[in-house]
Amino acid sequence: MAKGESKVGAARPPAPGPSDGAESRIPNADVPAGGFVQLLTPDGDHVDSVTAADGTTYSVDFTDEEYRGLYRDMVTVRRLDAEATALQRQGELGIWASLLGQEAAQVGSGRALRTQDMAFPTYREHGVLYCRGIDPIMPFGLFRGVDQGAWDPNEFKVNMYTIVIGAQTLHATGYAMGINMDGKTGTDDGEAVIAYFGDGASSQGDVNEAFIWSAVFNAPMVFFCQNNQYAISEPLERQTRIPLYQRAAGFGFPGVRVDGNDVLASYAVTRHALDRARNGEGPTLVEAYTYRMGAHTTTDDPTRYRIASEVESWKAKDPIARFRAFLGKQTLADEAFFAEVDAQANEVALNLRERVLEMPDPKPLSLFDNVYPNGSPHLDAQRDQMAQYLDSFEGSAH
Amino acid sequence: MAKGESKVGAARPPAPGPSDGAESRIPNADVPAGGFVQLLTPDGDHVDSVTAADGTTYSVDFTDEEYRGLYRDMVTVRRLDAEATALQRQGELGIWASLLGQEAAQVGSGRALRTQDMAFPTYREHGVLYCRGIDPIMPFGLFRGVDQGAWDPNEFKVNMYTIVIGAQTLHATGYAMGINMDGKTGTDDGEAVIAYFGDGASSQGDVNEAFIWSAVFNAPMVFFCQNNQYAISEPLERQTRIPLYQRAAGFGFPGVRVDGNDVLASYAVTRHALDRARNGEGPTLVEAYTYRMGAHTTTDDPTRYRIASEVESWKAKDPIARFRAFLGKQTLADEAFFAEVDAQANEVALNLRERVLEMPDPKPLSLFDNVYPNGSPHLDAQRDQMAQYLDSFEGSAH
Amino acid sequence: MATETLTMGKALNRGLRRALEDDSKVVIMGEDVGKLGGVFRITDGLQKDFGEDRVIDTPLAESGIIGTAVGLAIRGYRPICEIQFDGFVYPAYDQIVSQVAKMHYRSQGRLRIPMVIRIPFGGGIGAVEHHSESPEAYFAHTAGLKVVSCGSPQDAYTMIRQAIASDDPIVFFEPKRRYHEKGVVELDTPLSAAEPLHASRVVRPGTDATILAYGPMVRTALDAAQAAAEDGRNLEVIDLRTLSPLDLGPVFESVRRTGRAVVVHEAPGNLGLGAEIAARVTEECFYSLESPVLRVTGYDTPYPAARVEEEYLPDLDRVLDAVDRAFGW
Amino acid sequence: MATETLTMGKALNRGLRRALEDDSKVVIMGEDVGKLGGVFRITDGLQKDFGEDRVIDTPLAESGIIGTAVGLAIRGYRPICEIQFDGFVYPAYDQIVSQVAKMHYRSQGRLRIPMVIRIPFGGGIGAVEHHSESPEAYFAHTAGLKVVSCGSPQDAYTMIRQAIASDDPIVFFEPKRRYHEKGVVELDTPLSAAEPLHASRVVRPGTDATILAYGPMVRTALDAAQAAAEDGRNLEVIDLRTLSPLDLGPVFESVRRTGRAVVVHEAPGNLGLGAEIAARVTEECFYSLESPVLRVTGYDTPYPAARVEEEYLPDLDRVLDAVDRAFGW
Ligand SMILES: Cc1ncc(C[n+]2csc(CCOP(=O)(O)OP(=O)(O)O)c2C)c(N)n1
Ligand SMILES: Cc1ncc(C[n+]2csc(CCOP(=O)(O)OP(=O)(O)O)c2C)c(N)n1
Ligand SMILES: [Mg+2]
Ligand SMILES: [Mg+2]
Repeated sequence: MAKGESKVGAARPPAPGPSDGAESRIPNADVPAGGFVQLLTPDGDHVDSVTAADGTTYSVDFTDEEYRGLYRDMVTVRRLDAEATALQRQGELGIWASLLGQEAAQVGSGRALRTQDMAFPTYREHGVLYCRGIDPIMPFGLFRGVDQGAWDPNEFKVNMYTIVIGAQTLHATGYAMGINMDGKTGTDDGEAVIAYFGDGASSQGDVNEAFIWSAVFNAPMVFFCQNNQYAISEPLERQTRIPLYQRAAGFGFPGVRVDGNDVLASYAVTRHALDRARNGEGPTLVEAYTYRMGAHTTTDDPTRYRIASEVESWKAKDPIARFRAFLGKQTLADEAFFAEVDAQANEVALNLRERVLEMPDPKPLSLFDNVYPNGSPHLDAQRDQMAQYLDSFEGSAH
Repeated sequence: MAKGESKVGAARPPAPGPSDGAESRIPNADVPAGGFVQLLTPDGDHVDSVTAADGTTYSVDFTDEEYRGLYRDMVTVRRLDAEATALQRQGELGIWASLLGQEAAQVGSGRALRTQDMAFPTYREHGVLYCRGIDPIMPFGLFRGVDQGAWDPNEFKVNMYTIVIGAQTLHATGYAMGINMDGKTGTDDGEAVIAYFGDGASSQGDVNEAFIWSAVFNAPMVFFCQNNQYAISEPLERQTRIPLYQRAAGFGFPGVRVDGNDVLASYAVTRHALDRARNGEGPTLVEAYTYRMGAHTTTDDPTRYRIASEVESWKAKDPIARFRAFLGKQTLADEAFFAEVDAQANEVALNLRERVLEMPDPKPLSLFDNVYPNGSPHLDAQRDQMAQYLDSFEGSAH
Repeated sequence: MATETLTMGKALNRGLRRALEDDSKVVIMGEDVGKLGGVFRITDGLQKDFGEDRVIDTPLAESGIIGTAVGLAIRGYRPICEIQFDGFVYPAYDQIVSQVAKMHYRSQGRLRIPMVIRIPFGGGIGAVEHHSESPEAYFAHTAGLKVVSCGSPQDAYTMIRQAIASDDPIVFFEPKRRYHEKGVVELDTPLSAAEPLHASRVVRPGTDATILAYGPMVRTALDAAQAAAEDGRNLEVIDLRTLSPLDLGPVFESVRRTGRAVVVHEAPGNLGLGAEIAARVTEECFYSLESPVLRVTGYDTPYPAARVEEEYLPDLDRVLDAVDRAFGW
Repeated sequence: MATETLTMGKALNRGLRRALEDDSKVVIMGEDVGKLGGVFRITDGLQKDFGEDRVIDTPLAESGIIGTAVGLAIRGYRPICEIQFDGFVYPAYDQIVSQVAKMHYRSQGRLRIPMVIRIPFGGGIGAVEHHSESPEAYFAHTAGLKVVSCGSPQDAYTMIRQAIASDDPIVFFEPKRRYHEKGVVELDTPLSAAEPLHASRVVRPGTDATILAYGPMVRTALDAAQAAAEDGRNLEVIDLRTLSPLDLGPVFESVRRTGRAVVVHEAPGNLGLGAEIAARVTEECFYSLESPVLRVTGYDTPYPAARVEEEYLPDLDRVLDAVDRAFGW
C-alpha cells in the first residue's frame, strides 16, 4: 500500500505537546495525556499522516511487501522471545529479558536504521538485533552464561548489550561525536546513532549527561526510550512527573512521543529523527510509549506490583494483533500468509533452540583470555597455576 | 521605600521565556536572549514589579533601612572577599574562591531565606553565609588549610562547603525530602531548602538526578544556579546550548532566570521560589545570570581564556555600583552613609584578617580525630604509633 | 528466649523490621524495595507495614540514592540504602567515597551520617555480568567507612541491627548465594548483649592451620575444615565479620598457635582483603609462621561468564590445596 | 640524540604533543584542557596547534568524559582523558570499572579500548580537600585496567607515549607535586628501544635493604637512601613504575639479596599497594626475609587538612625509621 491510499477514518490522535504535567500515564486510555504520534489505531486503521505540535509531519511509504515484512519481523521476534522464555524455564538459560509487547517499538525503530547507522542497545533489544540481520543466536551467549556478549560492535553496527543502566547512552554519544569528527554528518547519507534505554534509565546521571553532551556537540543521535511503564516494579511516576519526551526540551533538542505499539509510527518517527541527525541537525529524544507485557525478566514476579486489569487493557493494544488487522483490512495478506509466517517463525525458533542447546560451555582456562589486548605476565602465571591445579585432578581435560 | 513608591521609567525588561535556543549568551548586551527578571537597571533605576512569562509577578517591599542593609551586606562581603584574596597572595591562605561580581546574587538569595530554611552551598557562597549571620571567619579554616569545613550544618542551617561539583544538590534534595517526611511543608511557615551550584555544575549527573528526585518527591527545593558564565575556563556553551533556566521544564518544574547582578530581583525571585517550596508546591530552578569578575580561584589566570573587553562590559553592570546609584537617586542614602559602610566593612575585614592569622595550626595527632563516631582500634593503634614516633624526635610536642 | 529457624534472607528481613519498629528515624531506600520487597525480597512486606515514607522506592539512580540519603542523614534520619546488586554500586561511588565517608571527619565530629549501605554481593548464582561482583576491597580501602559481612542467619539478623544502630557509616555486604541457607536465630538477645559488630570470631576451633573467611566463604571454609578433619587435619576457621576495621587479634592469636594461615575470598586476589591480612599477619606473627600466609581468591580477571564461574570461585578443593601447600612449604 | 632539561609537567606536554603528531586518532578530552591548557598546563598549547576536535574541552562531568571516550574508542579513536584532580575521578568510577575495564573481556577480544586516563595525584601541595588523594589501589584492584605512575621527567615523557600507544586501557597517575622538578629528557629514543612500560626499575642499587616506591615517593626514597648512605647503610631503591600488573621480578631478586624491604606510598596503608607487595614478597622470598616487609604509607584516615599533611605523608625520616625497625626486628 503506497502512501495516500489509505483514508481510514480514524480520529486523528492528539498531537504531542505539553501536558498539564499532572498525570503522565492513563493506563486504560488509548492515548496518554499529552498525546503521541500514531499512524495505526489499535483496531488496525491506518491514517495517512499525522502532524505533530512542532509541525513535523510523519508518514510511511512502504511497498506491500515491506508491510508484510514488518509483520513477519514482529511475529518472528515474538516467537523467538517465547522460545527463549521456554528455554529459561527449562534451565537452559540463566535468565531472559523478554521483549513481549515491545515488538513494534523495536522493529519499527530497528528497520528505520540505515546500513551505516550504529545502535547501542540495552539488554532487551533482541528485536533490534534481528532487524539488523544478525543471527538471532547472538545475544544468547550472555543469557545462557557462556559469554558476556562476545561480538564486535563494529562488525554488526550494534554495540554489545549493556546491563549497567544508562551507561551505553554515553558510549553512543561519544561514538556520534566521532561521526562528526570524521565529517560523516551533514548529508543524506551521513551516519547516525541510536541509543536504546528504558523509562527507568531516564533517571540515571549518565543518561542526562548524554543529553548534555549530545546537545553541546550537536551529535547525530537518536535517544530511543522505550517507556514500557515500569522499571522492574517501579511505575513511571517514580522517574518523572511529566511525560518523558518533554525531558529533551530542557536540554535544547526536540522530544517526540510515539505510539510504541504502532510499528508504522515507530518507524516514521525514528527514521525522521535519524535523518535529522545524519543531516547535522543534532539529537532527538523519541519516547516510544509501550508496555512490557511480560515479567521484567524470567526471575521477576509482576503480580506483586501490578494488577491484571492493567495488563488486560494493554492487550487490546497489542502491536502484532493491530498490524495483522491492518494487513487483513487492507487485504495485504490472507490467512495463508499469516499461517506461513507463523510456521516460518516456528522453524526459526526451533532451529535457534537446537543451536542454543549446542552452545559449548567455555573451557576453564578461557576465563583468563582477553583480559588485556597486550596480555599480562601476572595473569599468565595465574593461568599456569590453574592449569597445574586442574591437572592434579585425575582425568581433567581443560 | 515601600512598594509602589518608585515609578522610575525604566523600560520593562523582556520577560523570561523560551529563547530561540541558538544563542544563550550575549556578553555585551544588557539583557541576555530569552530575557530575565530585573527590578533594577544597571543605571540604578527601579521598576516596581515585573511579570514573567508564566504570569508570576515579582516585586520587593523593603523598608528604607532594609534597602540600606542590602547595600551594607554587598559592600561588606566584597570587602571581606578582597581581604581574603590579599591574605592568599600573602601566603596566609592556600587558595581563595572569590565571589567578586556575584554579591547581588548571593546577598539577594541569602536574605530571601527565612530562619527555618536550610542552605547547601558550593565553595563560593561566602556572601550567603554572611547573610545567615554567620561569623565570616567560618569558611576560612578550609581555605587556610587548618580544617575542612568543621561546622555543624544544623547549627547554622548552612551545610559545609562542597567542593566535589554538584554533590550537594543531592544532599539538599534528600534534606528537603526529610522536610516533607517531617510534615514541615504546606504552610507559610514551612521549611525550604536552597541548593547553590554553578553553570558548570549543571552538567553533572548528580545535579540532574537531584532535579529528578526533587520533582518526583515534590521536594521543597530551590535550585539556585549562579550562572557566572564560566566553569573555570570553559564558557557556558560547553555546558548547554539553551539558557540554563529552561532545563527545569524538562523535569516538570518551573525555571526562571533572574538578573543576578540585581539584588532586588535576586531577592524577589528567590523568596517567591522558597515560598512556593515551603507551601508544598515543589521545586524551582533559579538561574541567576551574573559574571565572575575575578579569577576562578587565586590559582587561576583568566587572561588565558577571556578577553578584557568582556570583563569591562560586565563592569558596567556591577551589582554594587548600580545599587548605590539606586540609593542615591532615591535619596535613601548619602555620601556619609556610603563612607560609613566602607569604613565599617574595612573594620570587619581587618578584624577578620587578624583572626585568620591567629587561627591555630592543627596538632599532628588531630589528624586521627573524628574519622568514625565510634572510633576504631586500628586507628587508635596508628595514632599511638605516630605519637611514639614523634616522641622519638627531640623536643617534639604534639 | 525466642528462637526461629530462618533463612539468611528472612533473618535480614526480620532485622530490618525490628529496626523500623525500634526507631522512627530509620528509613529504607532503594530500587524496588517497596511493593516488590526488593529483587531478593529482603524488604518483603515492610512498605506495606511501615508506609511509603519509611520504605521508599527511589528513582533508578544509585548516586541519587546515596546522595539524598546523605541529606536525610543531615536532617536526622537513619537511612538504609539498598544497592540492588554489587555491580551497581559504582554510580554511587563518588557519593560514598567523597561524601558519606568524609562528612564526620570534615565536620570535626559535628555531623554524623548513620547510614547503612546494603549490598548483596558475590557470585555462584549463575547470573549475568555485573551481578556477581565482590567490591568490598574498594570500600575497605576507604577511610571513614566501616565494612562488614555476615556469614550466618544469626549474624545477619544481629549485625544488620547493630549496623543500623551504629552512628558510623557502614557498608553491609550480604552473601547473596547464602540468602536461602537456614539457621537457628535467637531473636530477642538485646544488642548490648550480642557480640560486637566489629569483632571477628572463631567459628570452628582447630590446631593445625588457620582459615580466614567472610561472607559466602565462611560456609566454604567450614566445609573444607570438615573435609580436612576426615583426613586428620584440624583446621581452625575464623569468620572475619568486620572487613574494616579488621579485627585481627583473634587471628594473630590463632596463627601463633597454628603457624599457618590461608585467607579465602571471592574477590580478585590482587589488592584484596587477603593481601592486607597477609601483610599484617606476617608483621605480627613473623617468627611463628611455618609458611607464608596463602590466599585462595578469585583470579585477577573480570568476573567471568556464569558457566565458568565455578572455576573462578574458591571452593573446598582449592582451600584444601592451599592448606596442603602451606604444609609442604 | 636530542636531550633537553624539562620539568615533569613539560615532559608530559611534549609526550602528548608527540602522540597527537604521530597518530591522528589520538584525541585529548577533559575539563579546561583547551585554552587554559589544563589547570596544571599539561596540555598547554595543544588545542591551539591541533584544533578543537583533537583537544576537546568537555562539559563538567567525569562520567561523561569517560563514557563518551568509550564511544570514541569504539569508533576507532584513542582518547586521552584528563581528570582534573585525583578526588574527581569517582563520578567516572562506574564507567571506568564496569565499562572501560571490561569491554575487551566481554567482547572476547574483539573490541579494544585504547584509552589513557591521566590523573594528577597525591598530596604535598597544600591544597584543599579532594585535591590530594591517592586512589591508585582502587584501580589496581580492578582487573582489566593497567595502572602506571611516572617518577621522573624522562619516564613521564616516555611512559605517557607508551601508554597512548598501548591498546590496553591505562590509568596514568602523575605525581602532581613533582610536576615542577626538572630532569634531562632524551626525546628521540624510539619507543621500541625504550624500557617497557610495565617494568619496574632499580633506580639506585644497594645491598642492605630494598626500598620500593612509585610516583611522588621515588624522590623521597632516593633522598632517604642518600641520607642512609651517610650513615653507612646502603639502600637499594626500586621505582615500581607499573602498579598493575606489578613487575615484582626485580623486587624478589633484590629482596633475596638484601633480606629487608620497605614499601612507601602516600595512599592509606590499609589495602594499599604495599599490602599486595608485602604479601607477594613474603610468599616469594619467605626464607630470605630477615624482617617482615614494612610499609610506610599515609594513615588510614581521610586525607587531612593541608596544614597537617606533612605529618600524614611519608617522608625521609619515616622511611629511615622503617629501615631501622627492619634492622632491629
Ligand atoms: C546501574 C544499575 N542499577 C540497577 C540495575 C538493576 N536493574 C536492571 S533492569 C532495571 C530496571 C530498568 O528499567 P527500565 O530502564 O525502564 O528498562 P526496562 O527493563 O523496563 O526495559 C534495574 C533497576 C542495573 N542493571 N544497573
Ligand atoms: C567533580 C569535580 N570535577 C572537577 C572539579 C574541579 N573544578 C572545581 S570548580 C570547577 C568549575 C565549576 O564551575 P561552575 O559550576 O560554573 O562554578 P563556578 O566555579 O563558576 O562558581 C571545576 C571543574 C571539581 N571540584 N569537582
Ligand atoms: Mg521500563
Ligand atoms: Mg560558573
